[in-house]
Amino acid sequence: MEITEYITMLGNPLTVLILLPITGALLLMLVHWLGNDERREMLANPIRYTNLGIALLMFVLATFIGLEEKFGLAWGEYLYQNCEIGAVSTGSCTLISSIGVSWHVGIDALSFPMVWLTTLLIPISMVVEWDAKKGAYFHSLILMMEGALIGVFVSLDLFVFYVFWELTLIPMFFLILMWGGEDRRYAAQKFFIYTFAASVFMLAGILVMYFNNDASWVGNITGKSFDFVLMDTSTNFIEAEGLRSIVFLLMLIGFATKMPSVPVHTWLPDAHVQAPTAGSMLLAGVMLKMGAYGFLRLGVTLFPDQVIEFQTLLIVLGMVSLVYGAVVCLGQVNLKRMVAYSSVSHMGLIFLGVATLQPLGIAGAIFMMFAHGIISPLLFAVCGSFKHHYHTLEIDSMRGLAHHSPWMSAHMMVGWMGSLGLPLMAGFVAEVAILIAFYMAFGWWVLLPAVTLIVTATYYLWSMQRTIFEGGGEAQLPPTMHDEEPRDITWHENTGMLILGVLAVIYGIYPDFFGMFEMMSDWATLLVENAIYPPEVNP
Amino acid sequence: MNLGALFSSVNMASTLIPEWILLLGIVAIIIVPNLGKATFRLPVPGKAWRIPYFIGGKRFAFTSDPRLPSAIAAFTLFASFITALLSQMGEIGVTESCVAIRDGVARAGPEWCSDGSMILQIDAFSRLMGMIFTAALLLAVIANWDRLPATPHHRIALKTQRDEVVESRRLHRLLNNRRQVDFALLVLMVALGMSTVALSANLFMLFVGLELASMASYVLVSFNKETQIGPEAGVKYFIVGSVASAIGLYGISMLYIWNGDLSISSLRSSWADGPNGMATIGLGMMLVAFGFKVSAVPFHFATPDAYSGASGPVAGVLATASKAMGFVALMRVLIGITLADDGSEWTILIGVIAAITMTWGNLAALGSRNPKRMLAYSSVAHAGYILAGIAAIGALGPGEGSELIATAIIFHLAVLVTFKLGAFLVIALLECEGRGHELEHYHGLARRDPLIAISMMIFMLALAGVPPLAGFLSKLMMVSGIISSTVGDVAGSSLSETMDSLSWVFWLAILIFINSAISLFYYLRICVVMFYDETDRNLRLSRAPMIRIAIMFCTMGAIVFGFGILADVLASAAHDAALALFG
Amino acid sequence: MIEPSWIAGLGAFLFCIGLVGVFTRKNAIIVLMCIEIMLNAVNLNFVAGAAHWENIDGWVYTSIAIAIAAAEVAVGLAIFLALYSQRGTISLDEVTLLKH
Amino acid sequence: MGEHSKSEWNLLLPVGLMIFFPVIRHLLEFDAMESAFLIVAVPLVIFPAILILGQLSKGEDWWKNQLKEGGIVALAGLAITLSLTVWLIIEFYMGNEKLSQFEDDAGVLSQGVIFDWIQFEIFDGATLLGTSTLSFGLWIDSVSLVVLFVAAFLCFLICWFAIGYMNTDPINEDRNHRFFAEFVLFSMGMFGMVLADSFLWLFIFWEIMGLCSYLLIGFYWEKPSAAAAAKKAFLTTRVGDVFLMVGLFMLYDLYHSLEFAVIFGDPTLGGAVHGVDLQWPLFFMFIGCVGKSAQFPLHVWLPDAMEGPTPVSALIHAATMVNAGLYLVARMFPLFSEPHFEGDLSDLAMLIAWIGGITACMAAFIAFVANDIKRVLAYSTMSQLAYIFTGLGAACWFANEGYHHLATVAFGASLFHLFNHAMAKGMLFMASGSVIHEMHHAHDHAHGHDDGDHHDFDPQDMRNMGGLASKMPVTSIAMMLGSMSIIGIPLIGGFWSKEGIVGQAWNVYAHGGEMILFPAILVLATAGMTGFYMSRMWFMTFAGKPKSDVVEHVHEDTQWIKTPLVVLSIVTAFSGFILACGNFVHWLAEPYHYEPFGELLAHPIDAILHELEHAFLPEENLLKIVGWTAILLSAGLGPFIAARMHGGRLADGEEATPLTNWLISYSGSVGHTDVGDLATGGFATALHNRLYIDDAYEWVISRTIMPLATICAWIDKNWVDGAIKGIESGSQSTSTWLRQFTTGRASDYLLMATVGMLVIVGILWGVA
Repeated sequence: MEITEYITMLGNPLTVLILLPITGALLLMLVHWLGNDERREMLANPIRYTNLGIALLMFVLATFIGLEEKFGLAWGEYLYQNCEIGAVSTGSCTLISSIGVSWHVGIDALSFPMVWLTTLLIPISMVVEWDAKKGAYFHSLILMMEGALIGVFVSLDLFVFYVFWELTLIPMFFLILMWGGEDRRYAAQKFFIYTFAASVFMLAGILVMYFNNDASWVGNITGKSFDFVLMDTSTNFIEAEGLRSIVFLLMLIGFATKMPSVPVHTWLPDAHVQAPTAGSMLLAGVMLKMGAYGFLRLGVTLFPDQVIEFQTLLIVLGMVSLVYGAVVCLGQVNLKRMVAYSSVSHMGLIFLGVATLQPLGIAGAIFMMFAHGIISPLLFAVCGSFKHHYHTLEIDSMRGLAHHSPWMSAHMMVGWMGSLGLPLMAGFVAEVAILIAFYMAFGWWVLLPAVTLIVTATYYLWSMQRTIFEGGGEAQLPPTMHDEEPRDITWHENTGMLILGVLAVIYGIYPDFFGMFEMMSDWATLLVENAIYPPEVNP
Repeated sequence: MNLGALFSSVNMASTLIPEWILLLGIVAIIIVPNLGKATFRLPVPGKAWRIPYFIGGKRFAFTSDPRLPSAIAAFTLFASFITALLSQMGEIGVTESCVAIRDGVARAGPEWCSDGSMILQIDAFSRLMGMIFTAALLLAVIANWDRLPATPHHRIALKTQRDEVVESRRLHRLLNNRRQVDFALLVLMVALGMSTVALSANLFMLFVGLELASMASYVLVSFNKETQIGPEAGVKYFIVGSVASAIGLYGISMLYIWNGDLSISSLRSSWADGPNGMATIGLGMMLVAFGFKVSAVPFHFATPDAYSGASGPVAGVLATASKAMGFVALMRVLIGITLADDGSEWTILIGVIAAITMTWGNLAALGSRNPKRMLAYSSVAHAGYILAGIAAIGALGPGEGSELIATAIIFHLAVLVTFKLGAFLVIALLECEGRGHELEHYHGLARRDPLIAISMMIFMLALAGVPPLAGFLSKLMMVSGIISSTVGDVAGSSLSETMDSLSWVFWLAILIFINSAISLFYYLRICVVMFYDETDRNLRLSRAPMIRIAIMFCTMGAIVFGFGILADVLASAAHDAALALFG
Repeated sequence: MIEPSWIAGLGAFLFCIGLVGVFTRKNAIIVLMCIEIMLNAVNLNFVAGAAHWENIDGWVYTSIAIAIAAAEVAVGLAIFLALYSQRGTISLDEVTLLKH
Repeated sequence: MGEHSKSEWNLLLPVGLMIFFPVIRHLLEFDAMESAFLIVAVPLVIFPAILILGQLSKGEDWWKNQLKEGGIVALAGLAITLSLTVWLIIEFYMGNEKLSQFEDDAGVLSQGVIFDWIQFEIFDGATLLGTSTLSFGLWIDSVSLVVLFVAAFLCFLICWFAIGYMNTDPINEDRNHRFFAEFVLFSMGMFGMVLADSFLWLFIFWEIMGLCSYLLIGFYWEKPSAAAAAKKAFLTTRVGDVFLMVGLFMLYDLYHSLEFAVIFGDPTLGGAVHGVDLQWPLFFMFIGCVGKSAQFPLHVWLPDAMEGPTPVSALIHAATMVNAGLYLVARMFPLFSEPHFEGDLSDLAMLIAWIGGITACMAAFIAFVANDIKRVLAYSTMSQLAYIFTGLGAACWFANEGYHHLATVAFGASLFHLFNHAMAKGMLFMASGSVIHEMHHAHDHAHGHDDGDHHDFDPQDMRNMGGLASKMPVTSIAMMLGSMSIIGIPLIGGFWSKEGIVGQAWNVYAHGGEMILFPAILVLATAGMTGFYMSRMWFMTFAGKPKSDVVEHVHEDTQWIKTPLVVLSIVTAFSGFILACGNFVHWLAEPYHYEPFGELLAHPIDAILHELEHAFLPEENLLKIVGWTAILLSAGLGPFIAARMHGGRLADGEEATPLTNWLISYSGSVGHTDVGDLATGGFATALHNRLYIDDAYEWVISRTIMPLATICAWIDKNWVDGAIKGIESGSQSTSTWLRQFTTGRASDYLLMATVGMLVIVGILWGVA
């Protein structure tokens, strides 16, 4: 292992995308910590701007990658890979080669939207919560999370994937614990333990996969490799059908919890309600997508037969999440909790989309990840501004806030409408795609998700009616305001929400903006052609 | 017995060089602090001719320095560690060699390795384990550098002026380097005993090493004899420990009656022909002794008491080096002697003990409010994980899978030194201000000292097995070994068929996962109180630079051995050791 | 000549006495004595083994075991003394500050 | 206002200039079809412009007085769209050479792809079926042109009206930009829906309209009733929309496309699609239509929607958006008329007619007792839309049963009624708005406060009006003409189309569709009921003595309000007749067979006589009887009873214009009936409560989904999450229990160890 090889490793743009924010954040925190009180005071703002600067730089980088590449890749092909398939665990890929762990990164049409979304949401969430207390740490933690999230999306080595998967928990844990609401202690612990507990099952699945992924030529201790591409390209990956099922189910536990799907969703409302605004935005915007991404990347790509075998299970999970989530939303009295459950409901559609095995459904599911990643942060930003400016999220304690906060109300309207699937907003594209495919695959069952859309509309409109509307000529302020003067959102919040709202509309009108839907659709087609119905079967 | 033969050539002498260094250190620590201006007055009348002979008298400044014994011990341990490392890398001495006693003469050299009279075996396994022991003890000594840690937390009420004088004398005595000498001496003896366990190729030899280390550690546990709980912990640990040793020794004696020879190679071949009842009982009794050392249920009860009575570093040593020693002994017996090709007799037994141990440990730790007891219970749980690995080895028989599991166990024992000992060192830091035994004492630690708090958090997360820390990698290797042992020959085209064909060991792996998740609860609680809860105590933590240095080493270790090139190096070394263990 | 098996049987008997003693007696010194009894049982076993196999190992083991037992007594009594100086008792029933 | 209303004409200059927009496009060598997308694009751009400018320059003089808080901008934009529409119509009618590249042999202009929305592959199992694109394009035929013209024309006029109506009310100050922005967005939705070339994009714009409807009904969001009404409107239509969406999915599954060109090009898809396959998709799509056009049983939102500002009611809830449902049914028409599906879809057609009949009658009944002037109009809207549904149902039935010519007539008549009704109802609402506006101002004037606070007085309640004919001559004339058109007074507006609908409904019966009998009777009866409630409204408002002192202060002077009324009055009065004579009905159904106005221009007298004969003396006896019954009921009996109950002469000294005076005199001369007993009867109470349908819905919802939601939330908290919490607390108590074994006594530890040893030895012994 030569030092130079590490330097080439750093030269890979994806590696940079992972390491830059993590090291940057750590350095900034260190710089802040080293100073005395006076220096810290002085450094607070520069550190904040540096954080934002790095985040924006990341966004620019990701955007360049998007502009540069069209992602018209063949199946199993990845861009910016740092090593060849045969060469895993050697050369620039070396990480823990003795057990077959390699630093293997790559990006394709499935991961690029997620990476871009991450780099987009991070600066926005920073801006929305620009005034956070102890911002040097707050923004640094967010930045750190960015690295971990991108790590999840671009790593092609399952060990590294899992490491980043869990690494995302730590900054989020601190964001909730240190900057959260009243009950943050419970929420942070629950969030961490619950998702960790679920992901260890996924790890068990990964390990079984690992032991069936022969890489004896590398000559390490086990003769196996964690490399995903190897698994994907090996002809007889895990021969025993039953074992494949077990692996699939184990991983499903991890992914379903992360997404989250009923009945393993209860960590989400607690985490969301207590998390700071930026935390909720990222939690809903990107972290939930990790589950769906993992499911598509590992579950569907590697175990297409199991997707067919457990189609019913997927549909039941998705359907129950969708319907039950929506109904539970209707019974919520806390605005953020309601929005959190709505995420559960929307994520249910992803399972439905995948279960169709149609490119349209799968592309719809991916677009749902993306669209929800734009819209739900907006929802949580709105909830955050309620909390920030009115100090409460109890729906029934206020009326007519549009009187004092027109901008906030406007954003609420945009977000709520986008989330309930209004056409010409991003969510609708996904819903339509998924449901069309769902009808084509399962026929009349589509009535259930369709009717749920009415429930969705109901709880959204009802909550709007009871918070920003009504109230007569004067707004009815919540008691938590005491005698404080009500005000509208700050310009930071406004900027962040505006960007998200505009993007939601742009992607509703033109889903192909920045090539998004096209690349998702291409990926889904390739998946169906090559994985679900591999060419031997396909006449 | 002629030891001179061991020095007959450079290579021969260097065979046991780390152990010789330990021995020299012990001698040095006995002699050096006693050096003083002692003189012998020549009996010449009228003349005051004095011949200095240095042993005794008013001691020199440096020999009465409280830091001296620790310095000697630390240097000794460090030298031992480095020589072991170098010889392992082939830089000095020999990488593989054996010591045998033939015709009353001790002989050394690779050619004796196949000889039946071999008593010590130098190979990758014993060297690596030796390094683990010395590293752990080295960190403990560094943490004890210039003080005996822990002003007792059960303070004596100072009612009168006289009490105060008495108390100050006590404190003075504490700072006197006599106590330090005792401490350092005991630590070195522990090191020597443990090294002997790792090296021994003979069960009785192993037992002698075990006893040496144990007895020194009994004293170390009760070292805080000024407190109410120190001696109590010592007594309990001592009594339970000696009974366990006695049972184990009885087991060994039964094996002797059965076989007539206690060398491991001889026992192995006899066992392969089929043990009789006496041998089986002997094995069971040895399991009791080693089970106590690794604190397996139901022999773990004294563990939390001993840990909470002992000072932080000592408890850390018990939880890492001492436990590792127990596992070395266990593996020597279970893997070296009794491992059968197709499922050993003890597989189910160890599997059950493992399951109970990890679950009991975790559940007990869950409600513990004393971090030291919590760590003790967590140590029990970790023993359960390793036992599960051993059970899987038993199910697998020798082979690649077993080697992997053994690699994982060795790796785990190695990295345990970083985070478990590190956690105890953080406790030691708090003990400097007489606290650390209540969860409340950790409140607001992040505000008082962020670096220590972050280190503690890293230790906790590593203990829980959160990536990318060392604890994760070790647990992952362990579980992957167990899984590999079960999924290799799984067949069945449907889910239920496959479920039936899965070996029961697979569920041990799942149980490990579930337990990891449970354990996260109490590990995370420490993190939460450090970062979340407020404290009215806004003093800075004690400076104690040496403890901090030791903690930083541990922190670094917990990170670098989890993810990256050093983890790779350590894993390879552990693999070599595992190969050596399997012969 | 006494059969080795008789010696071993005596050893087993002694061992059981010692084992029962350690958890029934409350006085630490007596417990220590019980441990000594157990170790003596071990010695008898080694002697019996040596007699049975007619090799010298057992005798060597016996003598070392005696040394170990002696060391154990020394260490044990020292710890008991420390306990007594602090708590004024060596009854195992009364030293229960550390529990749960 | 009054004095400087004259000087505000100059504000219209930019609006007037916009008329030249098509000219410029033409000079730039674009043709109408190429410019058609601008009809959607221009409002799309103007919407955010008004919103942002308005938010930024709120309260500034140039914005407030020069641009009327965005009103002028909106009007200018709508002028562009109107002029483009007219250009399109002219070119379409003239058969311009350059358009032929867009034309197919069915007389449809289409511009297939303007942009690709989403594109994907379709598989059947492992088989790749091909690539499918959901793209946006334009599709223009006679139906879309009519609806487009109605929309563009009314949008323009009502926007004009709104400048006068909205900007003079202090309650709207500083938020009119929101109104105009949403208004423009709505127009975008409407134009888009009409121009879309696929069912998907039709649906997308359909939903945009729904959003705008929601936003505009909730324009006074601080009023709880408005907020609730907005929600109700959105949700009720959403119910329909969701089913429409499902219908579209089904349709897509059949054709693998939602484009008109594909579906209408070969509805059988080469024999792969059968009529029965289409039953369910079309049924579900029809549910969407029911929701959007406020038909029974999804009609409950429309009366409440009157909470919105009156221009909104005029435009969205009377003239344009509610026609979307009709438009969609009209779009389904080619599927009904496909010969291969003959007989398969006639049940659905009958269902459409039934829904229409039931709604028509029910709404008319409720309108009998409504006192709110806008509610009367709202129920009237429902009723008239129901007429059109009945007509479309009849048309579809004919088409599906193979009576091609009759289908054409019924279809044309329905769309013709759509046109007439839209014009008349738009005007009626504006007139009612005028009344409400002036009543409101008069009330403020009379009671000396102008803060917009009038909860003690409802300016919309007709029981506060009466005798307004002399105060508001223009309004009263407009309202009279509009009412006549809706009632179907011979020769005026709606007469021509309504006659056709009623006649064709009965004609279905004559051709073997016995099931139509019930709706046919209902629509016939409703003709008379329409005569009653429309007349009642007019008489209560304009005739008789003033019923409150506020009336004294009413005067009518805002030019912004009067101009559109005048324009629409003229249109309402004459367009029906002209278009009827111009063979509009046939042209609508089959534009490529008939040349409108050709006959009329060539032989005017013959054409008019032919049409009159056709209307009053049709050859078939059934039509003759039905036609005359309808005329007698609507023009005779209904107004007569209304005049007896609510009519009366004006107060002394008041003089109405000659155009209305005859009617007031008539109402004063027919005597008086007191209906107090009837009005307090059980049926009247039920009507007042809208036949308890709203209550029933509310009851059902509050008894089913709401408790379910509460229960689910409870289950989630206590069971699903409770299980997790249970694990936690269970572990904690297990922990406490386990730790009790660590008693602290060494003897116990040793006992355990001994037991452990025995167990170990035992197990090993047993295994070995």
